[in-house]
Amino acid sequence: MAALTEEQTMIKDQAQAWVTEQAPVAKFRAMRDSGVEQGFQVETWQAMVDMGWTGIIVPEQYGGSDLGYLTFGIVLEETGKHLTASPLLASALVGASALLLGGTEAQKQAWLPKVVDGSEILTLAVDEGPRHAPNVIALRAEKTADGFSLTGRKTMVLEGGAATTLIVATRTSGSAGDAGGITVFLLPADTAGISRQVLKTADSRGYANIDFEGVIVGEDAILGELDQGAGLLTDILDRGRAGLAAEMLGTAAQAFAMNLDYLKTRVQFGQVIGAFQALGHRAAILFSEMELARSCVEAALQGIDGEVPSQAQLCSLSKCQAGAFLHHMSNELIQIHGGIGMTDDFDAGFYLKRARAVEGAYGNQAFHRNRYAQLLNF
Amino acid sequence: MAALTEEQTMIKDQAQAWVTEQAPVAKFRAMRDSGVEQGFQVETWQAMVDMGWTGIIVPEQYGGSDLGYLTFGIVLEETGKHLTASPLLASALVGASALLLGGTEAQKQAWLPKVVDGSEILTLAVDEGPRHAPNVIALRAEKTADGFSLTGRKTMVLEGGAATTLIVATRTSGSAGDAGGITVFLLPADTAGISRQVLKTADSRGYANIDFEGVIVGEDAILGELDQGAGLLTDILDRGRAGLAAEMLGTAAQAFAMNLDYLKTRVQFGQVIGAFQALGHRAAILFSEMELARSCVEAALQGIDGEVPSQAQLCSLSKCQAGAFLHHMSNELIQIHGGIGMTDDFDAGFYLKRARAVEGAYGNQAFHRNRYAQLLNF
Amino acid sequence: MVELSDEQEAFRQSVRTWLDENFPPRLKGKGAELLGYGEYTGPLQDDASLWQQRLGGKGWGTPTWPSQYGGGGLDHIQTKILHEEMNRIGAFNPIIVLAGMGVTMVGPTILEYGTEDQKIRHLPPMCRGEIRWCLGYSEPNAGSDLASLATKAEDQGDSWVVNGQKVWTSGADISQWCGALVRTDSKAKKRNGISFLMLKMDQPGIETRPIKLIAGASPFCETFFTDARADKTDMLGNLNDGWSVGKRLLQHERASQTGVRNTGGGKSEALQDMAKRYVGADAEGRLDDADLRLRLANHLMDAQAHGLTISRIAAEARGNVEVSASASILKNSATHVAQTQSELTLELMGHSGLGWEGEGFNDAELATVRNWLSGKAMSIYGGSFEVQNNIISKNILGLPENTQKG
Amino acid sequence: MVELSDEQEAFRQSVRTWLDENFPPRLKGKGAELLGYGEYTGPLQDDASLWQQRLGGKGWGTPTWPSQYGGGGLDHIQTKILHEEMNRIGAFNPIIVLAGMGVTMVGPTILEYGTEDQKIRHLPPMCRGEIRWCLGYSEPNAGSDLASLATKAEDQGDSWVVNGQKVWTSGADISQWCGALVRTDSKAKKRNGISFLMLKMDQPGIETRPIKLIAGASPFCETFFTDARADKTDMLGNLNDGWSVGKRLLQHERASQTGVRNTGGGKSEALQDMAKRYVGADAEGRLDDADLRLRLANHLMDAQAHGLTISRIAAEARGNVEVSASASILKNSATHVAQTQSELTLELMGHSGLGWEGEGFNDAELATVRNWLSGKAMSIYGGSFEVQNNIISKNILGLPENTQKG
Repeated sequence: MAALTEEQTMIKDQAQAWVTEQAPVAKFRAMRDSGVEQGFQVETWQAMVDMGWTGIIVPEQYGGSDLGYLTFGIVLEETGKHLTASPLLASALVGASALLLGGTEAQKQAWLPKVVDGSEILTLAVDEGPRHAPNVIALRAEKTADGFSLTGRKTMVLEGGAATTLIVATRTSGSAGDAGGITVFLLPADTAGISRQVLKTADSRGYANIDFEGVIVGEDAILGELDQGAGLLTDILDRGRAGLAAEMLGTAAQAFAMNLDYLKTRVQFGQVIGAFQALGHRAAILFSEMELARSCVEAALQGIDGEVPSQAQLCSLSKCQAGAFLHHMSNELIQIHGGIGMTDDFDAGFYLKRARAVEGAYGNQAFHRNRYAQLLNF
Repeated sequence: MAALTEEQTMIKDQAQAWVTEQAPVAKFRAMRDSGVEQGFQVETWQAMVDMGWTGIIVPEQYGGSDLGYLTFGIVLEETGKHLTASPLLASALVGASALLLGGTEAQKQAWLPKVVDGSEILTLAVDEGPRHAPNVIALRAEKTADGFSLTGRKTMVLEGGAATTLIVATRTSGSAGDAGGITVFLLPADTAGISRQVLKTADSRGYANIDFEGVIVGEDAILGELDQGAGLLTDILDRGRAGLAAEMLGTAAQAFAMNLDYLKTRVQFGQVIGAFQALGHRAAILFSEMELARSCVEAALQGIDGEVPSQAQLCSLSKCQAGAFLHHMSNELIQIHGGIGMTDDFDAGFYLKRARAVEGAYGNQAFHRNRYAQLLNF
Repeated sequence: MVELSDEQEAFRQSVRTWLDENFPPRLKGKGAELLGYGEYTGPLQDDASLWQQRLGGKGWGTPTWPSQYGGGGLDHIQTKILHEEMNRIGAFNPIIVLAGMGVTMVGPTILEYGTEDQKIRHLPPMCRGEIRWCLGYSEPNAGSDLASLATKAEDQGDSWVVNGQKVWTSGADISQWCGALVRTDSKAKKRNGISFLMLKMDQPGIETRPIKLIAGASPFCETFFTDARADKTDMLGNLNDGWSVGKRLLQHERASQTGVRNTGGGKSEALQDMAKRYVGADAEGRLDDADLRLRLANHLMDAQAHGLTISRIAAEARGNVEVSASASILKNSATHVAQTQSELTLELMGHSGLGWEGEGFNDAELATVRNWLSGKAMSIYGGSFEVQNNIISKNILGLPENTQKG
Repeated sequence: MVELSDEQEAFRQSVRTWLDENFPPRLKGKGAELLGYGEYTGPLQDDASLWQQRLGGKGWGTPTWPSQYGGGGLDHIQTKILHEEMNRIGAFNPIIVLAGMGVTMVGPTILEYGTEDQKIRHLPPMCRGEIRWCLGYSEPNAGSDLASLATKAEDQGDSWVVNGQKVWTSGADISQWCGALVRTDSKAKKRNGISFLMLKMDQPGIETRPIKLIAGASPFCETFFTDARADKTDMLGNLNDGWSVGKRLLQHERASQTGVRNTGGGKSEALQDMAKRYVGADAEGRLDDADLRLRLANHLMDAQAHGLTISRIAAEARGNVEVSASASILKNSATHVAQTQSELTLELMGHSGLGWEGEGFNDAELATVRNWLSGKAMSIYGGSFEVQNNIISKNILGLPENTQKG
């Protein structure tokens, strides 16, 4: 971990204790088995609200604690460890970031306190097809007499079933692929013309496809500037990526801990399997990957907090490296556990499935490798 | 090895015995230390001629034995093992292939017997810059009253110092990048206007940059058809790639054998290092890569012999897989040998340097990966 | 590229004719669909049983086995011709699936180790696809380290009495017979004192419990033996020599796992075409994701290298590939290719490759996710990736075992 | 991102002023050029010795060492400021190179294990860059397995008499002192019975022979000891406790190898720019080889991750990074990044990256080939890749040693 402040250390300890005791993987398993459609348990979410996690990046005048993204990452790492399911990332990080970055004072006052008290769940709806492609937004927002009419489809929207407010990237001019002409809207999820198809995914979390058919919103629903939303969208996404990478790091770190424990206790051929050098070296390599990924994850969060010029680059680096490590780690988790790892009774499969699900969210490794190269101008 | 005919087995045994006894790495070392400019010893080359290797793919009416490319590959694998240096590949495989594929009867009669008896050394001059890029040939061949005038530069021509006859890919119409307008010429290397810069490379073999300044040749110097040489060039190159891949496989196989021997004899921490499981597994993985690469190498050679439709694909596969294995293997050769592997007195460095040199010849892995995808239409 | 003799060409003609007359055309390309976990389902049931009877009757479900035990008595070239002809018309072999572990593993081992009586009793029903076999190998505390197994068989005069627990007994709940490794001498050291028993599954002493896997329902079971019984004559190979028998059987297993998954008669969409469909292509037909394109090309090359290696080893062995030193290499390579294929398929599907069930995903997408998960077992079962590498390094390369601290 | 105190800002100002007054501007960015194997060469010799005297006199070649032994007495924040300011104006530290293994390894170990007399005798000349040290560790039959070394030191009253052979003694032929591990008790088990001796190199009993490497000439030697002598007072640490001293010194070595090669003051062309120069770019500025571009991006990300890890570990340690459990991770990571960088540079240079000497290749191309080859040593020396992984798995992760066959 980065050198933490006293406050951050406290929050980390609290998160660790709460997650381990109140929201361990067993709780996630129960949620999955119950088939709850929204993909999280209400009491888990409420506890997070009560602990103030929904206000971590929100300024005090809107009811938050304004502790910054690194602190948020510390919490997400802990929830990632035990796959604790909630709309924390979608609403209190991505949603709140959208308001902080693009909201008018009125919008902030209207929404941020509700993000903090949990009465609103926000989410960002960006992708429109099977891949993350924020540069080819086609969902049309046509100018009407009093505002805009939105028509099109958003896919795989995080917490799309539970969300009460949608932040939607739309095209107000130009055509798919153009850099200009993007506008971001913020609107209630129950606005007329919106229909949602809740999805059942391998990671058992909450996603939905959302259809917009002539959804009417006013001009006051615009976040940021008309036609100039591409930069805002990128900035929101980057915050989501940095946060998600922290969660992914936690997930992978827990998988590593489970593996290490198994290496030290499982006996085969008369000794614990961790004594086999080939496995010992593989563990050493994974540990090294983890240390390197951690540095990227923390640097991205600190970069946002510090508003450093290389934020975008750090966020792509972070998502890519955390993704590579989580992919490798979740596969090794299964491989090292052998047959037992393949059974649904054991938790390894949850980590593998979750790893695959988060890989594509806000851009997969290939997306971020490409973006990283673009940012370095090659 | 593929299921060999009796004749092939005989040739393989003969090659193995001769290379081991008459042309081992020590001979290559002596050649390097002597600084001989052409990059091979005349007596080595003469012995190959005497054994009939220069006629392996040449039909009997031109003095050859017409045994095919797989047989040639068997020999090249053996010479590759001990880094035996000679113009065998450049002249008797690539040069002879060019004549067989594109030569008129008169050209074949004039050149092939001399390829077989070693009195001519042929080579293909194709690249013009630092990378293998047969699709962007720019060396200009301008029509004159009696023939053509060639102006431009060819780089890193294999055996470019020793070659007596050059096969030159030129542009007779269109511009660099066009598929049409390529013409292949065959001309004596001492034609007026040709100057050569012999290169000293890391692998101590024979290469040269060759400049053409108003080099005048007749129409009878054309191999294949005027302006239609792109396909011919590709076919010649593919034969070179398949042959080179066989040589690379041999080089890597020998490196593997050296490593395995070291794993069985070097003692550290009270036991031979091959007993350490991490090293044992790495050897197992290398062995598997070797078996897979061998299949590709042999399939490409057999594919040429059998004129199968997927020849091109198999040749790219072969060059790419042999390259990947040789790269990995030559690095492991150094790593496993540790300090001793880093010394010039030991042979490992020769294999590492040679691996790097052949990687780029006739296209590196990236080139062939891209071509493979193109051939599969994606 | 192999030149066929006139006789072989004639055989090809006779196969064609026989298939024309016997393979129900409605089954064309339906192999994957009909053969779930070996139970016929769907509307084509009657055609399917007819085809099973005809193919089994001819012995062509087990083409290389001797005809006196119900096999086809074909040589390897003939077998290849048979498979080529079946593939050509979209026919498939249900016997191999219906027999569970019978045709691929137990049968070949009975052919080598069985008494004449055992052969006559067990092989013909296997060839007809009437009897399904499962295998009792792994135990909760004996995974890769099989030799430490604890399930015990005691000699009680006319029969063996078996007590203990096995896991990963694939298809135990629907099998009629089980080939099990059991400890018959508890004083002997690990590998000694083990025997190979054949047990009838339909008896009160055997209980099975299906195991749910990360991919969902599975063919695997936990199997409990409580005073289960086997006839004295149902031991395969000699008493306390079960380790050799069992090891040999595993070599057959590896050999049967060296190919990359074949969906059985149907041609599935090429991965690169699927990629273009999901990802799109540029004006020159190149996949619109250069990063994925490169990895896809690498994968397709690996897959081709694997296929060429199978062919090469077959050619070198002049047809006989069933068991060879290369089995470990091919097992790991097959696993690598299949697992990479799953990963790449998921990647190219993007969000569409995340579905578990329900709406929003098509069948192929849902199947891809399940296949991806169940395919993780390939590097674990049948001798894990690590075990294969141990075999290669010790048995093939001759590297010694670690004998000291380090 | 760290906020500096007023005092620290004042320190920065004083460093700036001192550098302005003392660093010869003609040396700007010439660090790499001037510091070959530590001998000054070229026309700027006088400036260079002046700079060495000034920097050494100030103790800033060894900024963190106590000032009573010739060091700068700076804390870690001050040291960081000093380095930042030096980098800013293209200044460099010649002392660290001139001292051979002195400043990076022997010195810190003397600071920990040395007697007051030893400190006073050895450290100040090191700080001035006047004395070069080499290390006698490896032997022909003791590479990664250092504990099996055989070079012997016998007690002959007032001195130790040393016999044996070392290899890979970097700079032995130009060093004044050698820190050597020698066996002082041949009856004790491997790691016991070893002591750490400091030997004067200028004596008849020591002979050195340079080793030619695959990259050409090298700083490494074989070093032969034939009745070589060391004073009784020249043992560092206790008798037969050399293993601890030597191990500690290696930790300093790892720590000094955790950074990726820094060319010393000069800014070299970014790899991606070089790639565009050799390979070209499309209309959107993307490298004209999508395959190389991807691997280049991966490499640059790995390099950044490595750099960020150094910073993070420094921040966590509140400045003190010299020796930490992470040294093995950083050593392997640094090696990976540097070796990949070489490979990619060669690849992007294509045919131009094959030159050995002579015409047809420019200096940068020739240097790249040599660097690539000599860089292969990074994963071998200073504890090989494998040894680092052993350390991580045993010391950091707490995995046990193999105690049985398998």
